[in-house]
Amino acid sequence: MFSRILIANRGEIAVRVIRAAREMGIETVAVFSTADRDSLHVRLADRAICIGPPAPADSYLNIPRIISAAEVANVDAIHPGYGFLAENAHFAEVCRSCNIEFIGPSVESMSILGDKVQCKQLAIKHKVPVAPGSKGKIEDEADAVKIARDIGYPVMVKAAAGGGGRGMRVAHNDISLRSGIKQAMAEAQGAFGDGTVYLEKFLENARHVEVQILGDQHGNVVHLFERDCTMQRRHQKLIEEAPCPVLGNDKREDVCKAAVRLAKAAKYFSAGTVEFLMDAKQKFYLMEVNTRLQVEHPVTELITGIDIVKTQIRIAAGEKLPFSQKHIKRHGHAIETRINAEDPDNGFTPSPGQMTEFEMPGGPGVRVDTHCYSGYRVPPNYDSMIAKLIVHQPTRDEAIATIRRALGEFDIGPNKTTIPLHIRLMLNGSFRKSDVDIHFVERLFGQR
Amino acid sequence: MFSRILIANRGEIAVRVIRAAREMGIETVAVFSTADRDSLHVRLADRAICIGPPAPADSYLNIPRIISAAEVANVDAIHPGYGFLAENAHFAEVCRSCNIEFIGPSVESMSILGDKVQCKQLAIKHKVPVAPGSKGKIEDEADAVKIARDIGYPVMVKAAAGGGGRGMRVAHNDISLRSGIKQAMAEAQGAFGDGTVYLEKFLENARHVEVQILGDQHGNVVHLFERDCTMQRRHQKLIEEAPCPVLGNDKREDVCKAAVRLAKAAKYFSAGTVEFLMDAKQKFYLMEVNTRLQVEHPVTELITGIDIVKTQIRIAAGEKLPFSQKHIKRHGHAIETRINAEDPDNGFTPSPGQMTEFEMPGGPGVRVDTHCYSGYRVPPNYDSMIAKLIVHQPTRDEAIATIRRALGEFDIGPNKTTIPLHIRLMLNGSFRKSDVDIHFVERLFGQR
Amino acid sequence: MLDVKKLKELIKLMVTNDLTELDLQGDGERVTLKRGPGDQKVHYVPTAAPVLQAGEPNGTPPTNGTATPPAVGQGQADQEAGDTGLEQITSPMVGTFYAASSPDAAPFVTVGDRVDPEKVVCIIEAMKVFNEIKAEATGTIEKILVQTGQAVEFDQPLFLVRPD
Amino acid sequence: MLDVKKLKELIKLMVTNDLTELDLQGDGERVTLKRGPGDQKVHYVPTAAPVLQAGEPNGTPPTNGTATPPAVGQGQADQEAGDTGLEQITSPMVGTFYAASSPDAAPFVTVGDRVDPEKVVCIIEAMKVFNEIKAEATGTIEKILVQTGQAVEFDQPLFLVRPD
Repeated sequence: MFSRILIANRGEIAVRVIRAAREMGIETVAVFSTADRDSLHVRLADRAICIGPPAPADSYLNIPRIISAAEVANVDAIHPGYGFLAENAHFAEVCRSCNIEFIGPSVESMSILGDKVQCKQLAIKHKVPVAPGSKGKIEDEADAVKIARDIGYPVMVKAAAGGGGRGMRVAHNDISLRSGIKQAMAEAQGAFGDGTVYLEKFLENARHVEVQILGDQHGNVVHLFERDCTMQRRHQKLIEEAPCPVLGNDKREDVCKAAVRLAKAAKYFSAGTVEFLMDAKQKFYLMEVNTRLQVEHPVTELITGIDIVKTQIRIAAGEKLPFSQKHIKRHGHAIETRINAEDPDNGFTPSPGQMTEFEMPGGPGVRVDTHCYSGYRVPPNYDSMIAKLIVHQPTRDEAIATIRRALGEFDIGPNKTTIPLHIRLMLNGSFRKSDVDIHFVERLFGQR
Repeated sequence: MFSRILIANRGEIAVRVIRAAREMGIETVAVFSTADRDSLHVRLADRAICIGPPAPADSYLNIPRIISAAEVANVDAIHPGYGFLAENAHFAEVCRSCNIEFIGPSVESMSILGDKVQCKQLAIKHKVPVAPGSKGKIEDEADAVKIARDIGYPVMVKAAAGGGGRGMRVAHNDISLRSGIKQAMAEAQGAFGDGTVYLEKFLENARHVEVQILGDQHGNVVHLFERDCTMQRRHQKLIEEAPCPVLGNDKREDVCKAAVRLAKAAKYFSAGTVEFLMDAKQKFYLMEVNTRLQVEHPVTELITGIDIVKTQIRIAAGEKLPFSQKHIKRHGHAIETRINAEDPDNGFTPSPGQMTEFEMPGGPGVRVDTHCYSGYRVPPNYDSMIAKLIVHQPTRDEAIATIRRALGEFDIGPNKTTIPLHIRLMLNGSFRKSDVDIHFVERLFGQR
Repeated sequence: MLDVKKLKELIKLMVTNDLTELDLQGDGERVTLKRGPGDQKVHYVPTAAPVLQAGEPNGTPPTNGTATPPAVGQGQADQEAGDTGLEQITSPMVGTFYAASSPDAAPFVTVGDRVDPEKVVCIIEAMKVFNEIKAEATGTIEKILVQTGQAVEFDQPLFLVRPD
Repeated sequence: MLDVKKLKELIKLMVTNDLTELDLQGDGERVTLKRGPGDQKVHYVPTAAPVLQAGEPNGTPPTNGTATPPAVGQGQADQEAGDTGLEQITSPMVGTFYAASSPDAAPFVTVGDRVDPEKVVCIIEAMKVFNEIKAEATGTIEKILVQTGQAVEFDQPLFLVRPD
């Protein structure tokens, strides 16, 4: 096992990894930008090293600076968290070439699954359900129009290297398809340095359902069941839960097994997530694979009792998975809400600055993952998530009652937060029945 | 179901009951003394009523004032928490005579189990293991000496109405027995208004193991397994855990079944705890029955997934237990530490006053039950517990690692707390092996 | 200029060091500290400082141990008492306030009435018992703060009295 | 100046900390805090301002957005720089500090040396690359704050320079 690791991240996920490492008896080294000097991850780590100014390119995204810190601190491994360098295969390669283990999958798995076109071809080969569309990348517009007419409009143009909604265009006819391809290519080239795009049937009224995967370096892969992340706004997840409230057990087993097949096909190890869209008939369509820890991993931890971060570290150290599929059981229902320092009544404008008040909820069934505390100054330089509230109860109704109660116990100010929005969503009849799709939140805001 | 309840208590347990009620959709009314105006239970309740000055006799122990508040607020029921009036059968009687349900057992159960002599006789009748001793109360000293010689010294003189170590005397010979009886009688008369005492074999090197009971008003009684509360100091529990780390499954079943037999014999309903001493051979001896919610109930909630407070409220409203014995399963290991505002390096002197710093731990496996917050002023008028930290993990070793990590995350000041003591205990080799008895902590302090 | 965090730090210094005064000035660098129990007498000094007045109604219990009045209606009563040197008659218990002995009887007192310590000013009903509340002050009733039938809590101000 | 939000915060601070007076003035930077039931009169006692000095090193980053130096050795460096008008040469990266180009070479600079902005003052090794660090200041080396072989982080003060 490692004796010392560096966490190449900030915020709540840096705190999460430090907690896991500490409980395993592993020393922790935090890195931070000058904007994060007072953050909790700096305070909780055994050692903290300032690596640069606030701009991510000069700090959390700066590979030489992070590697320098790792060498100065003499660590055995680096945990990348999520975001920043977590899905950067080059970073993983640099780490390993410096004899520092990257706590994540192999460079090969990251590369093949990170390219959506290659990933989709692998999926098709292993009978993982995908949306109808182009076999591979789009070579020319005429081809694209032919395929689009074949599968039927609306269709979606997607970037092979894409993610987070960038490089995506919906087209309802030939004209919008032609212009959409040009726009998506340009956007993808600009954002990812790779203008490759492909075509897929656009699914309306779909839900977002994803399967948590864990694999070791000895060829064992298991799933930890699914999460439902249908409650989104502009491709940003707001609420995640497990299990999916509407999914039948047969369909659950099918999709979970499909995810394991894909992971095995990619020789995947570490934690990963296979994301699907699910239509009203509970048919699944592969969306993408996230080759990293997810923000919403705690809901799965709560229903399975498995610590995903500790397992990830054990896998990176070469250990075998300590459980097989048949030992993994689900218990109850878990829901997570992401609390952002944003004003939901004012176009979700960020609300950074010092929180003179920051009191968290507690009591039964409540978990809070945060890097904040009373007096913490939210820097304007990074994403605005300040806390995750996760609850676990025997049933979904009880979980909603608990999260509603816990949301009301937060006392945060003067910053605005998305807590009032979450309280409203918890009281919403459609959400309570889980009669929602991925556009539900946006429609709700459109109506208001 | 009740639509509004009053919580006749303060501190973390008032907060705990308010949280349960809120999640059940029940309105809450807090009562408070002038010393508790800024306490969290006042802030969280739907309504809060000041009932008197700081002295408990004029506020939290004052039945007319509490009943007046209940009538003014028009509540359906009163939850007494623990301590104060929770085991006061007269209070339960007054509540019910005012058409306000007392969330607890019947007056008859409280009376019979609250009298240790009657309780012991009932236990003997139902084959619940008890320590050898006098059949009932001691009539005269000569009798007592005869019994003591019979069962062998050391023996213990105990008050029938006793609790918390008061009215107890250990005797190692005839002389100390004679004087012990006189002292215990006087102390019991003074403390409880009842000088009745009885005699029991004094057990050395025993552990404290107790069984959580839940019964409804329809004759159903189940157990929620045991808790080990061996880590005590002067009869005050410091650390509680479940399951008991050394108990075999056969013995576990025996003692849990015995507890259920006793509860059924007393026609018990609501939550209750049957406390035993366990000797080195895992033989059990009934100590007493607590006819109320315990401070340490969360460890049982975490390993069983059952919310004891909500269940208590449902039982009081006349509902049947929503589960039978065979549905109740144990998962993993839970540990609780009681955090007191006391200076463990200075004779445990209380450390009241304003906490300018109060930051709680969070993350996976951690539950905090507290009525404190950053800026809260700990009043000098009540007991010094400021928080309970409870953790849940698959194994005891992992639970110790988590509680150790979480204890380190507390940031409380300038008040002194027992956190450094708990950290020391978590690192102690004997505790880690659970090679302890109820005098372990005192011996540890004697050595220092 | 000054941010709140700096202020908090200064306040913390005051609290932990039991300072009673701290004066800090800018570029000319000036600090004034005062410490120890000052004059124990409470002055109700009418002042234009909105901070002081707004702060008091939610105030924490004074360090000398006397109980503060309850939150309900307390602010107004405090302020009035503070502004004009009035005394309060507070409720000694939780219950229901009655201004008169029966619905058709005259109230025990009205504004302008003189009271002495033994004068009954109202009834508080608690647990079906009607408790006569005495003025325990000498002076003139200036204001009645609660209405018949209203629930009152311990220490809640009921009347304001102008002492002789 | 003060907005309501800030005012509320101040009031809350007063309430929770039992302050009885708070005087806050604008750009000239002035704070007066009073606590406890003291004499209302404000006294100004000239002192050597220990509170200000002790308070500042732990201060929050200034609101103008400039980066504060790191915690390691920061208090001392700050204080010295502040006290005497010295400038800092800080590390632009994480790495290992070397005062000379090789173990047997003379150090790039020693105390008392004059430097100009282009003068190389040390080497920082990061990822096997030896980076020459320039003074970026003009003046005389007054103090060297780190030793050869020591790990330094971004923005850590390395030298104090007395500007011309």
